Amino acid sequence: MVGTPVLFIVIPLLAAFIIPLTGMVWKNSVRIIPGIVLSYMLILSISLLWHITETGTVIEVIAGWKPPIGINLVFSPFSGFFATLMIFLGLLVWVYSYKFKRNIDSEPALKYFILLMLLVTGSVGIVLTGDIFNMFVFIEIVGISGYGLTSFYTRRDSAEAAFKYLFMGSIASTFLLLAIMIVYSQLGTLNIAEIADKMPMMSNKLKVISLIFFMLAIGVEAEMFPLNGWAPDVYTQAPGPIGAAFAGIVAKAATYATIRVMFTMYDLSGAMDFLIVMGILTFIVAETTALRQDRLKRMLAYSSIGQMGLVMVAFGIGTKEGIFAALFLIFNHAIIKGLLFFSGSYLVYTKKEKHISDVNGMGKYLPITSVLFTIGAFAIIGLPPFSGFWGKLAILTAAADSKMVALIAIILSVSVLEAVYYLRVVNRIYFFPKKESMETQKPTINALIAMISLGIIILVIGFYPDLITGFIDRAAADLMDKTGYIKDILTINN
Amino acid sequence: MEKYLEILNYAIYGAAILLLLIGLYGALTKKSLIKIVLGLSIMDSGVHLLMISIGYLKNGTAPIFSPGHENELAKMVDPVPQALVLTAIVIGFGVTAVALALVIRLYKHHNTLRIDEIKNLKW
Amino acid sequence: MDIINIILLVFLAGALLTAFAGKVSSIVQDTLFLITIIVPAILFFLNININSETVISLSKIQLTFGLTPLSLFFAFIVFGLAILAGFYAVGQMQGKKRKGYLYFNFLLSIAAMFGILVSKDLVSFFIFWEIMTWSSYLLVIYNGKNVQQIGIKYFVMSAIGAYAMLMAIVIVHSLTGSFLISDMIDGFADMSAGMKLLIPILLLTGFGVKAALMPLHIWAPDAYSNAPMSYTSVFSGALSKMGIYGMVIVFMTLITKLPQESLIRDIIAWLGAITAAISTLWAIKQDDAKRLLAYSSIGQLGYIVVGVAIGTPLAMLAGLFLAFMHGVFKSTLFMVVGAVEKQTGTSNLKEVTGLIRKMPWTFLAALISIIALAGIPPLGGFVGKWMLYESLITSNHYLLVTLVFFSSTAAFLYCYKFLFGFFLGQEEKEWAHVKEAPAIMVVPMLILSAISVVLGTFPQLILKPINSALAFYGMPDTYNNLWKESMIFNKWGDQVALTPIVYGIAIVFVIFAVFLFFKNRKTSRYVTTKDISTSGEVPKEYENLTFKENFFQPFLRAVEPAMRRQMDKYMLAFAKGLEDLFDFTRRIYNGNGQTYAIYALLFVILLLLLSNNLFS
Amino acid sequence: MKKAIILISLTILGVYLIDIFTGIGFGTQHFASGVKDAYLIGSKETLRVSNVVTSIVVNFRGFDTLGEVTVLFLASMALGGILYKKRHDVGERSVLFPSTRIVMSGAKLLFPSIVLLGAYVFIHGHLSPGGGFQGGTIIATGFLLMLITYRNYSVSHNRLSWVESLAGVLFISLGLAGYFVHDSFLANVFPEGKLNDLFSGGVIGIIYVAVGFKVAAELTGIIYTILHEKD
Repeated sequence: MVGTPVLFIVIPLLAAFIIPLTGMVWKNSVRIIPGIVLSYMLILSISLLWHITETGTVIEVIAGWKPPIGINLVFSPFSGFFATLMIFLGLLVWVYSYKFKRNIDSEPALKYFILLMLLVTGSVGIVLTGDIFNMFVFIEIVGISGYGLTSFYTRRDSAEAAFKYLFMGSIASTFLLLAIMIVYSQLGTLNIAEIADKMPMMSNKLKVISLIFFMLAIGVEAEMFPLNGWAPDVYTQAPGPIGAAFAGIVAKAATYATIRVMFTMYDLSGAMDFLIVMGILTFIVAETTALRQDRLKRMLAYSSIGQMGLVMVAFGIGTKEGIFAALFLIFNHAIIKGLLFFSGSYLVYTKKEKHISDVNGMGKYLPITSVLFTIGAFAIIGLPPFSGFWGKLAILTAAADSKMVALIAIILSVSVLEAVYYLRVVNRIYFFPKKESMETQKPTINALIAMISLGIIILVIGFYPDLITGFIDRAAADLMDKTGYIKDILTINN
Repeated sequence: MEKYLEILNYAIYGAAILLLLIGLYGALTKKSLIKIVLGLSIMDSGVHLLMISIGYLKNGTAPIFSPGHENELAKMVDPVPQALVLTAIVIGFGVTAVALALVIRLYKHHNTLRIDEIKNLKW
Repeated sequence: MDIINIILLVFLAGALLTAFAGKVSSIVQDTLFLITIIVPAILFFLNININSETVISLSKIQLTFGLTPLSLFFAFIVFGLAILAGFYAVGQMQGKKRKGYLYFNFLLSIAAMFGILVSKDLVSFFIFWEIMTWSSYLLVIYNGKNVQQIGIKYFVMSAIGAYAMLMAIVIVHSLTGSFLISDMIDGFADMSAGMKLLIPILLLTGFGVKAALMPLHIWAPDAYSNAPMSYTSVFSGALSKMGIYGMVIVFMTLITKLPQESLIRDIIAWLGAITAAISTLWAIKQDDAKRLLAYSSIGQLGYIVVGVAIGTPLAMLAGLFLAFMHGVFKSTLFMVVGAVEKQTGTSNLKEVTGLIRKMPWTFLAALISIIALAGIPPLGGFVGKWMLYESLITSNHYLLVTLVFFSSTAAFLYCYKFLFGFFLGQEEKEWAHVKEAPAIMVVPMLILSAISVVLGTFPQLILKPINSALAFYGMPDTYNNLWKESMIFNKWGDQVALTPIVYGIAIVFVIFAVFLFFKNRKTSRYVTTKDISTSGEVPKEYENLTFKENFFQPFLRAVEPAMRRQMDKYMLAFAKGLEDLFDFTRRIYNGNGQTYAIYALLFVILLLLLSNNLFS
Repeated sequence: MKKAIILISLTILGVYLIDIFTGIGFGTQHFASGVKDAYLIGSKETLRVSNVVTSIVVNFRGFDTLGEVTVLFLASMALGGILYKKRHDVGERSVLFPSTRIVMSGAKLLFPSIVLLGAYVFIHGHLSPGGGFQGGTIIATGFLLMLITYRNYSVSHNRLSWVESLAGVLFISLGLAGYFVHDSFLANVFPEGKLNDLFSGGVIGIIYVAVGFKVAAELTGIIYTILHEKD
């Protein structure tokens, strides 16, 4: 064991505070230290993930106060799966953007890496924390680093996107506080496990209303249907790799929060059906909108939102198969959307407007990037033998096992649309003549490394899904075991 | 008379909720970005006030064991919401600062503060 | 490691190597490509073992592979065509770009077809089905012509089919707890009535797309004609048969257990017949040889579907026999078109004329295949069609047989048009330079033509495997009593009854030909079409004496009402309508941050108002 | 129309909220057993910190505070990124009204006492109402006063960075000391002392001082960045 969960938060923060100092001495350290920290976090999380297969959930208390008095961090198979995935993607984003821009040595560019590192840290914090108010703090950390990253390019309409994000984000955080306070006023605790334990003591009315406020607050970050207007703008205007980070890290953390709140904290019976309805609405609206996009990144953004809707549906199914499917989808979405954003931003790198037609004929000029984009597109459509297929099969099987035939039909019909708009792009890459007077930007070595490793993962998991099904299975079982979670935390003797 | 006083007890809740609604109204209807940010701040304040008042105990004292008051444990108001509000205020400040910075940039970029004219990104 | 896994791995490794071998040398690439086709075929045929099963265990799913007699029969088609088309492709791709791309996808789709045939569970079936779909999709858009429309149309239709199938698969899994095809068949009887109806319909939709059954056929004409011809010969010859393969299984195992059995059979048979009729008419109308053949393929698949759907032993035999024959002669014809296109640069029947003397071997292959296609004795097509007619009549489908017979007769028209267009008619100067296609392209065509000829006389060569395949699914053994089933077979069981007559005619024909040849040896003289000055008027060079313009115009005018309603247009209109709808709905993202916040408020209000109903 | 919908919606929301909160009740204990009592007792007995809010903010829920400090840090960093200009012109700021001599002298006079007050507030954060955030804010107001009074008053960015970073590092190092000594991040490593002593509460006072410095530096930085925007 290399460390305990608290280091996931503390080490990056320490680094973030030190970097401004080292940056004065050695400029490149601003770029390198986040990478080292993220690698350390990855090693830590993988070793912890192995460790917990033997010992069971690791629960760490802060300041020596046992839950529910102190804040505690929970590294369970479920949260550990999320954390590892997010850190891995964060590291890849770092690798990808190590030399993303030629003029990256200017000052704000250096802030990019710190913001990225803290974005990952905040997301990991959301996932690991066992305290609802602490979760709020981490959501805000993610939010502010998100605003900063979104408005990174001063030339674009990025401030507009960031402002929309901030607008929604602060409404969300207000309602989150409100919800937390309602719960606290009734139960006198902020610890998720104890809240879950005491939940029957709360009156039904307050339960429902606080849950609604929670849904509004977390739904904004989780890109739930009527609350996701900010998301496509942010994905589009942020630097390319940050789109991948939003899709793969922030949205995942928010989904985790949704599940923790709805599944673990509350015991309302209609909640899961509600999740299915919202998920399917999100899925349909986002995918149909994606079909009509003429900008590449915006299309990817809507597609990403749609996928998150599908994840919500899978969680809403609520059986162990459903949660397995949801986690598989999350894994797939993280790596595939990551690859699509990575390769997509190079395909339209030189273009200001980033139209889909700008990818015309890129297959010849950027062969590796194009192939990788194609692999990503095929994988996200759910074609075998890429990893996306297993996720799709899992959610459909889960839906079928719960006798939701209509749901299967909806998912599959919308998937046809998804196939259409991705293949449109692939067709353009390979079979359209290149536009006049267009220079291309060859991907840098580090970007290629990041993209190729994602592509390889997609293929390997596609051929042999068992590499991760074990982890996902344990994670799903862990989430299902609600009483175990409560007992583990409330009876810890550390 | 006591009944009215009972209602007056809830005045602070009412005020807080009113603040929340006023802030929300401002954020949702005003066109100026600055006013929207103000609205968001007011909304935040409303929630903070609400939080504080939830922790209040009638005739309670501050949760400080000042000399001579070491044993007034039962009378002390709930310190937790106060601690939370402290955190929430600081976070709200950070968000507001970022929001204002964004407003400055939006104004430079679009030369207007009207939110319905800043719609380059849509559909 | 079982032989099936090895074959699949060989395919995969070979495909990858071939794709990148182009960097080394073109010859190496060609060789690798051919090796990758031939080696698995040899491995497969040396190790046929019906009873063995391979299981690849994943934690959630077990992928099971094994052979059935039915898949063995289809594997013959796939491997046979793949090898011949492979050689042909090497010839056709000489000096073309994107060779690695074609080889890679070609191999992958062959591998996928093989995978489909050896899959014993639905998941691996589906996996290979999808691999087949996307690899063929990548080849359909190979030429880059109008890919946005053609490619997307193909893929969308395929996706609709595949997803229908996937839906059936997961439902079956939820009902039986297993993905095995055999478990599906066993458990089918216990399912509820609704599911019993739903599952076969979904599966048939899936297979119907690949078999180009109305109304799911709209992708086919474009896709067949747009893919490179070396691949289209496999595409039409073997890949479409995967749909037939699935249909056979569904009809023999699931439909028979349904209360609505005869209804579904009739509906599908009628759909097949209508497909055949309509697409035959469309084929007549085409001026492009590729499109003509594409429509013809759809029509032929229609016959096959009729046979499979009717499902009497004779009809099944006829269907599968036709499937085999169609694979043989249609891929020959596509190869012919490819050869002509390679040599002349176009496949338009109006432009190319009089190649009979330039490309005699190609003509020979075309002639034989056209005869087989038209169903004229003594070639293979005739046997199949006869059996089909007879089975329809004996099972009292008189209207159906009329329709089938009509389209079969109408098919003569396009057969003639095809043959005439390319090979007969006046020789234009434009095509004077045309030479015969290289041997590597011609030989596969001739081999396939030879198969057509042989099967006309010795259909039992292929009827025997068909019979054992059907027997596996519980069809009564008809092979030894074929004469009871159809009057085309004689009592001795293994010969076509007409064979003596055919031989008689053939011998007379040959004698006559020899006689003519010797008689006219000295006096015959080659004349061009323009050499008709003896009738008094000397035609000018530019005058077009062929009647290729408006071929069969009166006939087409007569059937025009039937062709006015095009499925294509309806579907396109539907798609357009959907897109407009989505354009409308996406306006909810109107770009104003405030509006988004209002959505959030309304979301909360709505939930608050509905909270009593939502949560309890 | 839009406004009407919003007003109606807000009314509904208000009705629901009032309904909830009158249900919750004001000025009474709402829950049977909560963490509140544990905090009160723990603060008095174990931590020996008389200001319970401080012990919650710094120790019981110190992790929140770490996050909070990070939020501020992030805000100042994001602000710098958003309002970034190629060359930092430290020249004169544009002000609507130039300050008069009275204001100038007054500001000079007030500034040290404001800073002193701020320092007092965060040093005594564990004894009396106040603490690092409050004290830091007070100090920042001192700088704000100077900045708006004197057009060319400038704060060295580097110096702010140093203060900010060192304070942050101090906070985390104290936390890590607890991690290495007591296996628990932020656990107390210094003697607790006596209730109501200046040197009581172990690390809590020190951490709050660090927080005070950090907040002061960050707030000043934020104000400084925004003030330097030219329109």
